[in-house]
Amino acid sequence: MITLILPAVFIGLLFHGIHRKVIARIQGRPGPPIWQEILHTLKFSFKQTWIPKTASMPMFVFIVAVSIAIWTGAFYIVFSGGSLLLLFAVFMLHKITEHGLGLSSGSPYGKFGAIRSVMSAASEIPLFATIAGIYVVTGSLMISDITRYQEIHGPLLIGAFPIAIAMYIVILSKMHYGPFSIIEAKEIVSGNRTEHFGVWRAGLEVAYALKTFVLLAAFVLLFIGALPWYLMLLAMLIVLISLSFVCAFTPMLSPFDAVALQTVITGVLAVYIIVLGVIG
Amino acid sequence: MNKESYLAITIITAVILALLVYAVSIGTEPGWLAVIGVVLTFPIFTLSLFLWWNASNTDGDIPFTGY
Amino acid sequence: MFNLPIEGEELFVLEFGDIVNYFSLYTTTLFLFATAFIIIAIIARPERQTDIVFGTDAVYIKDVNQENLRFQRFMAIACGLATLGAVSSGDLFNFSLFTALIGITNIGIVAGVNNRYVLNAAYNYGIVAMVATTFLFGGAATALGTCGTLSIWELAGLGMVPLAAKMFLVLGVMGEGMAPFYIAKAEITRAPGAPYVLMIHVSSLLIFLRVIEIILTV
Amino acid sequence: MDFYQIGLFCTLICVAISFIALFRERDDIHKILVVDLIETTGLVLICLVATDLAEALILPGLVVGISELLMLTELYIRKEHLPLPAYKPIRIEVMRTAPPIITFALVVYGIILSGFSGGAVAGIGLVFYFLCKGYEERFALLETISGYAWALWIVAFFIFMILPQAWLIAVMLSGGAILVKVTTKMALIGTMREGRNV
Repeated sequence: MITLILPAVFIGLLFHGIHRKVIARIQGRPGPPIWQEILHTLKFSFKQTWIPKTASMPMFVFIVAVSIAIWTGAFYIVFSGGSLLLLFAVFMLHKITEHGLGLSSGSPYGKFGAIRSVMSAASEIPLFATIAGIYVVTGSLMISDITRYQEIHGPLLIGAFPIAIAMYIVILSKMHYGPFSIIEAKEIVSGNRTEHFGVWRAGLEVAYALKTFVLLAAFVLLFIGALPWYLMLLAMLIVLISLSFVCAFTPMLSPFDAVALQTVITGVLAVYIIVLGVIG
Repeated sequence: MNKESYLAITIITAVILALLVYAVSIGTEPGWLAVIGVVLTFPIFTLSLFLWWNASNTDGDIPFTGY
Repeated sequence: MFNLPIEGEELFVLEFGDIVNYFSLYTTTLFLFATAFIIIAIIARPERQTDIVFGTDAVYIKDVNQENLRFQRFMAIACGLATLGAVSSGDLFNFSLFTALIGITNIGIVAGVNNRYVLNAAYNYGIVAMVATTFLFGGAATALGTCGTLSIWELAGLGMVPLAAKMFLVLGVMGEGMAPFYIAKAEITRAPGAPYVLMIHVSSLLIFLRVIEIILTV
Repeated sequence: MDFYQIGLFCTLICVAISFIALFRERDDIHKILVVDLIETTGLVLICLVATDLAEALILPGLVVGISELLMLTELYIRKEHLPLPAYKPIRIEVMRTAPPIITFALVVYGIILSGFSGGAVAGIGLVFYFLCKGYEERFALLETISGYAWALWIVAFFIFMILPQAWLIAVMLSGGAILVKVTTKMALIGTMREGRNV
C-alpha cells in the first residue's frame, strides 16, 4: 500500500487537470491539457527558490512538510479502513496548515488569506455532521466497518442522502475555483500561498493532489462502498466532474455569504441528525 | 545548504521509504509504525528532491507587495 | 480502544488511581501535532510583518517590540503545553481545566500587542472564554453528579453521561476555542508574531477534536 | 425530585438571569463584573454535587476563574490605557491605625486553626495589612517562604507514603506548611498594585 502513494499524487494532479479542463469546456474555452497540473508541479519544483526575509523561518518550510505529511497519513487512514474521526482530525489540521501558510510569510496578502481561512472554519463543520450522521446510521466510525455495513444494507448514498450532501459540500469547499474557496480569491493575489513559490509551491501541489485524491476516495468508500480499483477511480472521476460542474456554474461567494451558507447547511444537517437519532 | 546535502537527504529518505515498503510486505507488527515512518519521511523526501533538482539558490528578498 | 469502533487502537496507558490517562492512535496524533508546533514556537524566528498603505503601492515593515515577542513566545509555549494536557488527560475535569487554561494563554499571546483592534478583539474573546468556563465546569459537574466519577476510562462505552452534560462540554469548548473564530479571532490574527499567533488556532482546533472524541466515547 | 435537581434548576435560572444581564450590558467594565457572576454560577454547579471530590474540584475552578478575571482586567487596563494611580487611592484614618492589631489577631487565630482554613484566615489578615500599610512589595521574600512551605508539604507527603508510622509528624508538617503557603499566597494579593518591588 505504501507504493500507492506516488500514483496517488499523480492521479490527484491529473484530477486537478481534469477539473480545470471541464470548467474551461463549460465556459467555452479550450482549456489547458489535462496533464497541465503535473507539468505545473514539475515546473515549480525546478524554479529558483528562496525564503522571504520577512518570513518566520523554520515554520515557513515546516508548514509545507506538515501539509504533505498529514495528507499522506490520511491516505493510509482511508485505505487501511481506519477511523473516520482521524480523517476528520486530518481535515482540521489541514485548516491549521492553511493558517500557517499565510501567517508565516509576513506578507499582507498571506495574512488576508489566513484571516479568511480563520473565518471559514465553518467549512469544516459539515464533515463533523457527516461523521455524527454516519455514526448514528452505522454504529461505527471505522471505515472498514462502514464498507462492510454497505455490503449488507446497500450504499449509504441512498440510505443517508443528506449526509452524502454534507460530505460533498466539504469536498466542494476545498476544490479550486469553487464557490467557497475564498482563501484563494484573486483579489488577494494567491491568498495564503502568495509567498510560497517555487519548491514550496510544488510541495503544496503534491499535498493538495493527495488531498483531492483522499477526499474523493473517502467519499466513494463511505457512500458507495468498496469497489475494485478501476471502478473506484471511475466513481471518483464522476464525483470530480460533478464537482467541476458546480464550480463552473457558481460564482465565488463573498466571505460573509460563504460562512453564512455553510453555517446554514450545518444547522440543517444537525436537525436531520437529531431527528435521525431520536426516531431511528 | 548546498545541492550535495539535499541529494544526500533525498537518497537517505528514499532508502528509508524502500525499507518501509519491505517492512510492510513482510508484515511487521504493529502495522501503524511503518505508516508513521512514511508520514515522517515522505514530506522530507519530496521537498529535498525538489530542492536538489531546482535552479540555484539565492538570498531571500522582501516579499511581493504590490504591482 | 474501549472496544468502541471510534478512535483506533490503544497505545499507552498511564494509571493514577481511578484517573487513567490514555493514548489512543487518535489522541497520539493530536499530541504529536501539538508537540511539533511547540518545538516550532521555541525555535522559530518570528515573522517581520509587512503592510501596505491602503490605496497606494507603498509598503512598510511593522515595528515589533522584542520584549513583547519574548512574552508571546512564552505564552505560546504555555498554550502548547496546556493543549498537550487537554489532549492526553483522561479526566473530564482536568480536560475542562486545561481548556480554560488554553483560553487564558490565548489571550496572553496577544495581550502585549499595542493595537487597538487586536486588544478589543482579545477583550471580547476573553469575555466569551470566561463565560465558556461555566459551561465546561457545568458539564463536568453534571457528569460527576449523575455518574459519580469523572474518569473517561470508567465512563467509556457506558453512555451514562447525560446529553445535557455533553452539550455543555461542547459549548464550553466552542466558547474557549471555536466561537471566537467569528467574533474575534480574525481580528486577533492581525497581531504580529507568526508562530505564536498560530498557536491560538492549533490549540483551539485540537481541543475541539478532543472534545468530539470525549463525547462520542462517554 | 430530589434536592440536587431542585438546586440544578435554581442554578440554571441564575445562569439564565446572568446571561440576560450580560447581553443587556454595554459598558466594558460592568461586563467584567457580570462575567464574574456567571463564572460563580459555574462553581455553584460543582458545589451542588456536594461530595468530597466536588469540594476538591472547587479550588482549581476558583483559581482558574480568578486568573481569568485577572487576565481580563489587565487586558482592560491595557486596552483603555489606564494609568496607575499616582497617589494613595483611599485615605481613611482607621486604615492607618487598625491593621497591626487586627492582623495580629487574625494571624494568631489562623495559626491556632492551622491547615488550609487557618492559612486562609491568616492570609486575610496579611492581605489587610499590606492593603493598608504596605508600600514595599516583598515578592521575592514571600515567594521564597511559599516555596519552602511547598517543599515541606511535599516532604510530608513522602512521609505519608514511605513511613506511615510517622503520620503525626507528617500531619503537623503538612498542616504547618499549608498554613504558611496559603498565607503567603494570599498576602501577595495585598501587595499587588502599589509600592516598589524590594
